[in-house]
Amino acid sequence: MSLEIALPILLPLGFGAASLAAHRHIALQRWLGVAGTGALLAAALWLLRSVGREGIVVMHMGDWHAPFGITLAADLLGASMAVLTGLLGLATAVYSLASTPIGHERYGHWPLLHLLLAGVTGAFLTGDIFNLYVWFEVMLVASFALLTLGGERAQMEGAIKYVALNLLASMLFLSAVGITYGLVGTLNMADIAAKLGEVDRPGLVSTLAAMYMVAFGVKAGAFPLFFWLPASYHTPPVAVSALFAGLLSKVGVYALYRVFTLIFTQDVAYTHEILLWGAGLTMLTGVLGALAQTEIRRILSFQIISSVGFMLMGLALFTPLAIAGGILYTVQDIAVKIALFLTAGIIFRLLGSYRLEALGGLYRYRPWLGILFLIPALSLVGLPPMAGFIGKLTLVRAALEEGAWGITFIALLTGLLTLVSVIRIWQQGFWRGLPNRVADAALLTGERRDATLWLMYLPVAVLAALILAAGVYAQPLFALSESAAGQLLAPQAYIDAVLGEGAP
Amino acid sequence: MLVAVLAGFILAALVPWLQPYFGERAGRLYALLPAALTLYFATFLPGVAAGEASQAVYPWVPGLGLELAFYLDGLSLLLALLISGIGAFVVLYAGDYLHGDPRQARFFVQLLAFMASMLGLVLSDNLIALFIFWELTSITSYLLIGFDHEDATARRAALQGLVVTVGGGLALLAGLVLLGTVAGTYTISEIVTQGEAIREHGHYVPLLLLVLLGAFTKSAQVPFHFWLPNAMAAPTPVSAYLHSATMVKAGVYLLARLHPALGGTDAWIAICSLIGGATMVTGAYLAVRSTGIKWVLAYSTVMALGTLTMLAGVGTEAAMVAFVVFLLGHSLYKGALFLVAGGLEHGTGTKDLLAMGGLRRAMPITALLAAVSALSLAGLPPLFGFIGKELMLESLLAAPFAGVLLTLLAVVTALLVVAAAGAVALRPFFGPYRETPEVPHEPSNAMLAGPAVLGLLSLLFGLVPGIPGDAFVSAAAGALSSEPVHAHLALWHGLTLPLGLSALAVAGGALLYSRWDRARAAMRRIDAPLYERGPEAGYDRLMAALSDLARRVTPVLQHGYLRYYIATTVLTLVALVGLTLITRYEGGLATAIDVRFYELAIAVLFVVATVFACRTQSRLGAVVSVGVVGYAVALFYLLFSAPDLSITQILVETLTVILLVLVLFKLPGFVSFSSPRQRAWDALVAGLLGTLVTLLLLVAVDHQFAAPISEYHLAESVPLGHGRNVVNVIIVDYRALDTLGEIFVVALAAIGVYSMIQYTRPAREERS
Amino acid sequence: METLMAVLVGIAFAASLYMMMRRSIVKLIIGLILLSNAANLLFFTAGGLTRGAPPLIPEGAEAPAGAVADPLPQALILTAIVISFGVLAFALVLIRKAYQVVQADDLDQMKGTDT
Amino acid sequence: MIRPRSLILQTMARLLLPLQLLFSVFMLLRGHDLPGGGFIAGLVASAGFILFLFAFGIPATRALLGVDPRSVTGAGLLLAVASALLGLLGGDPAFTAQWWQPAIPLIGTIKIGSPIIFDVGVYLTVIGALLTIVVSLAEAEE
Repeated sequence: MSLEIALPILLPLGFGAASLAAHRHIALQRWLGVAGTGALLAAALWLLRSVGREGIVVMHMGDWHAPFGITLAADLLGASMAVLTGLLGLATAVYSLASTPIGHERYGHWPLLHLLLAGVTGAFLTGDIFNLYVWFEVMLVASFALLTLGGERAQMEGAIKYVALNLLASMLFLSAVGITYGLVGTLNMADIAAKLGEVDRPGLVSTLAAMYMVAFGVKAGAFPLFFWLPASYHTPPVAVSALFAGLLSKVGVYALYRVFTLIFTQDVAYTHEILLWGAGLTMLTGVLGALAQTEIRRILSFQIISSVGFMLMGLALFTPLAIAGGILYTVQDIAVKIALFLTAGIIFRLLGSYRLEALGGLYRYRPWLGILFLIPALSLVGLPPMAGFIGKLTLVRAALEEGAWGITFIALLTGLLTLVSVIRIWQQGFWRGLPNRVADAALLTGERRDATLWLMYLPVAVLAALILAAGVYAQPLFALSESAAGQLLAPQAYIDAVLGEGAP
Repeated sequence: MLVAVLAGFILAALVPWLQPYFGERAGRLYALLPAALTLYFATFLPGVAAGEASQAVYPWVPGLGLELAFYLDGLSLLLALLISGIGAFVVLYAGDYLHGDPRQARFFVQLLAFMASMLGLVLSDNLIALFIFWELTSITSYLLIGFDHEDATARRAALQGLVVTVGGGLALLAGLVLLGTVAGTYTISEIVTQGEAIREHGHYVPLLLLVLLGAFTKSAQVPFHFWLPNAMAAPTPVSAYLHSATMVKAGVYLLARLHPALGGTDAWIAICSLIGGATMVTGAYLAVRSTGIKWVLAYSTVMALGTLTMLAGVGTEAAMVAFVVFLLGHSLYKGALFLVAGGLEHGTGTKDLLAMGGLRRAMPITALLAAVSALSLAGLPPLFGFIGKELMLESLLAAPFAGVLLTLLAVVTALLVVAAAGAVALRPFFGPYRETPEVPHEPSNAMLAGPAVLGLLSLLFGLVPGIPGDAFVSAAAGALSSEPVHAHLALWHGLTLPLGLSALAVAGGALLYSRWDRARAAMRRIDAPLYERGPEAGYDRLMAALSDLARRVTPVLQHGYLRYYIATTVLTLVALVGLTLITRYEGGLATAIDVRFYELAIAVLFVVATVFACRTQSRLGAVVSVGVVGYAVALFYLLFSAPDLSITQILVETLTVILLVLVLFKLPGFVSFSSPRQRAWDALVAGLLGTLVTLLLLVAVDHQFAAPISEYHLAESVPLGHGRNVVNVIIVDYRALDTLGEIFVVALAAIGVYSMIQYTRPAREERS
Repeated sequence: METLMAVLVGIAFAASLYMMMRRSIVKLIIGLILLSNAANLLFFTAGGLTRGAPPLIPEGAEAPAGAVADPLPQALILTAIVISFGVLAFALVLIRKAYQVVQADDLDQMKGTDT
Repeated sequence: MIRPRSLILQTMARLLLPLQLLFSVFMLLRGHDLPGGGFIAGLVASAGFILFLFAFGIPATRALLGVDPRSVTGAGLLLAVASALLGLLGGDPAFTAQWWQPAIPLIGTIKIGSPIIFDVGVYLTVIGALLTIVVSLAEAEE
């Protein structure tokens, strides 16, 4: 009995339902928002501790033993991702207290927030491929609703692309699950892995693998399937953008990591080669997109894509060090992206714009904000002493050990171009003097006070501190990633844990 | 040793809290730290002179081969002393230079962090740790160069320096990781012992090129030299620090450090000596050509860096000794000259040499200090710079590769440098007095302390070269080669060829200085076209091309047309899945046709309704045909034993039609926007997907590798599930979690619909 | 029958995709509805087709008499139908709202967020 | 769309609503053994309300419902989550079915289990969600 694996899913579901039931009481919903995300973080930490001590934690829902019911299974990767979900949920919830317009709160911001998190943790912790589809949809519909909350034109335009392309991907995923069931008559991922492992038909299995690759590739925002992401991520309120940026595409990446380490490992030379090409092209197109933008949130949206390339690079190289690097990179990137978006929100609060041309004077008046921006920005570029450097170093080392010169070159080049693209925010927004056209800089210069601003600073400061700490004192995170990679590359342990010792 | 490195970072972190307490006097307080560090490192001198090396290892990320390993031998001690020693004066100086500036705290944070990074760099015995400190110096110097950040020039210069050094740094990272992989260890002191194995490894050439690229960008070698003079935008203490002792020396330090591991091959010798030589001449030429005092100094730094690179390339024992002596000499005089330049700027309000003149009366001490250090720069006896230059010439004459050419370059350089030194030391102080924006005055004692001590050392070491010689020159040079070195430094070597060449250079230089104004004009006429196509223009063009490329490529991909997004996604699917299926699948397709008449009838209905839905121009027609498709699907469900599905499908389809009717009639009627050609293309893409799906399904139904798990569900539904409708038992019991997710989806959709309809956000509503 | 069904599913996928690639948002929604039906039908076919034997267990019996249809795909498709319904209801209202704020049915006028 | 409030429609709706609600409860309860279940039942019940809505308009429907459909959705979801938690209370995994078979006079033995409670949660959620959607759409049309 491992209660801790069910809680990260059931808690946000429960809090979401309660917030919905309390739709008239905004103050109550706010409390539920912070308490619920806090509880989620606590439960996820508990889960991570259990996984760290006892290995893979499993719960057979409804007491139906695998593969007959739905089994939740958490390895280090799943549990760590759940912890991050909790952390970012809490960060966003606190930030939302100060930043979300009251109307958004009245029309469902809080229940949507909880349910989005529930979908994300569900996806991270389920051991069942169809159940994964269900959590994808929970997450997706919650994100649809959050994306459109507010009803502005840009939101609608972005949402149409987001909805259409994600729905297409969902249907591909569903079709792939159907074909999988037709072939092996089971849905439990460990059971699928065990049964496909006995099938000696690499061509057929690779075909199936390609279907999952495309479906999850859309969700992850990989080249050339990412279009929905830059079209929509910059349109909702910044707390929501931050949550999307931090978590949503990572669920797609996680799903790729899961199926391409557990299930589709028969023809690695073929499938992972495709992934490697995808990784390189994703990095380059993402960073070029970022270079073409002049608005903070759009720059960051394209950077999400470029980062996904690095995560895929780890998976594609498929060595213990590479996967560890990919996981490490993913973990820090989640915190980095959300911190950057939240910082962008503070900038917006201070200056009323996201457009680089309308910014300035931030470093003069808000040096601490500058530091809070620089820490995640440098981590994004992969410069020491931030956590992103450790991730990039691990990936580069893994690639060079494999003799993968091409991807190393692309990764390093992308690093440089990333620097050029994010440093522009610094040069223009922070270093440049206050431009004349700023309508109202009273808040920036401190002539006007804002009593809730600290609620926006607090989560950013905590995240920045974590990113810095994880870079300077890198051993715990590296060891965690290494162990998580070890688990992924030894799938038999996962299969045994889910199906029981001596399972087929 | 860890404490020594970290102390700077810790103090930097404390500055924001210390500054309010100590205010204007804070600089003097902070200077105590580097001063203490200098003393601390000085305690290692006897041991190092005796050939010992100190080591300290602290684990960091063992799995990555990353540890905080420190190694103190002659070379690192020399640099550590320079960094902390000059650092103390610079910090002291900065407190007065930035007198009354509200950004003082910020400046000290950055400066101290920079100093600590630099110390970490030269002390690291681990390649990765070295790289970390290397990048930290790039970041902190970026912040320092851009200190006057509201000035566009400063921002541009800072960015340029950052991009060039970080870009090179990335190459270096790859090179170092490759080196670590080849050597099997990241510990530098172990790597340098296995030079032979590394040089014979197949990856030697790429890793050498990558490491050199990193070192050359950092040390401003041609063609990356342009960022360094532009970095003059920094406040003077920074320039002094960056250019004299530190950041730019990081590159040549790395060359020296890795020389035993990588050096000595033809590639190494050729690349380093030629690039170094070219940089040396270029730097000297540009120094003479410039009129801003800091620019002259910056280009002469480029010259020095080129010289050092060249000496590292030559790689003989004599060259190594020359390397160490030249490095030390340069740090002393260049640090002093930058501080003098800062004093001049501070005292007169201008940086332009041509605007100054006759200042010796108003600023006699400054004039004296400038003269001492400039003599060392010019390489005149009895200053330490002279010894370095003589050793260099001597070693070049004996160089194994292109010795004549290098010697020639060195003599030309020496000539040019004499003229440049004259421009710095004579021009502002002699000749007719000129009005300057501020009434000239001597800088404060804190600002004079640095140049005074450094100038004194230049003189002392020149007169008694045995002091540095015995203390660390031998030890430092020994670290560069694999064998112990015994350096004997002397002012007088007798009447040798180098001395003759020096004399020639000095005479030529003096002549050039006397015709300086005319020479500059001639230079400008000659090299104007070069400027338009030089490396800096190349950098600008590259950055512009990059933006241009991004702006061109991105709209091609992210163009905003949903239909092409969908088409791209589908074509990707068809390509990946279809090609995999065609090229790799071996097996048959299900072809058994066993169809009942009524099934065929429903199938026909399904197809007709589907096609009609696509072709109709009427909304109502479309709604009805979509409904018919849905009901046909429900009939299939019913025929193939799925009553629950059938009922659900009928109810859902009915509701969908109701919603469609509610919504669609608010919208305009169907319009065909697309051209026939567009439609044909779309139909082709759609047809490809349809074919792929059909093929996939035919393959799938032809294979069943395992019995479905639902046998268990059927068997246990009544005994354990207490229900006879197995589908329902699955939904509410076996797989209740799916259903829980499902109802949350429905609820979420309801929330979304509700908010979209009911809530329109008033423009610019802000939370009160 | 599986062969015929595979062809039908292919046609449905092609038709839905064709509709999704129209410029009109109204046609987009028709395409999405067709798509979800097509995917469900694909799942149904891949799970195996059985005529006239629903997975119900007669009163008093412990197990079904004889071979019955596989209940698991049915349960999954049921879930998928409901999920698709929720999503489509949302999408439907989304295009309505989009039409309201953009005042056009043309997707080509809704690309302001990309470039 | 909601204009034509014909007498026939109104009469039909008035008659059909109780029947449909009754039928929906029937479908809900028999779902475990025969085709039906919470979702189908929820759809049937919603259809009754939707018909009523078309016949009598929004205010009358709201008055009939008495509660905001969003609250019904929330309650249904909470019930479903609670039934999942029942298993956890007993020390079993979440969703573990708990069955009781009390004998009730006149009716006989009936079986009540957490899966059925769960199905009721589904039922309520579906009604709440559908009515939320349809009522808001209808409101927007007016």
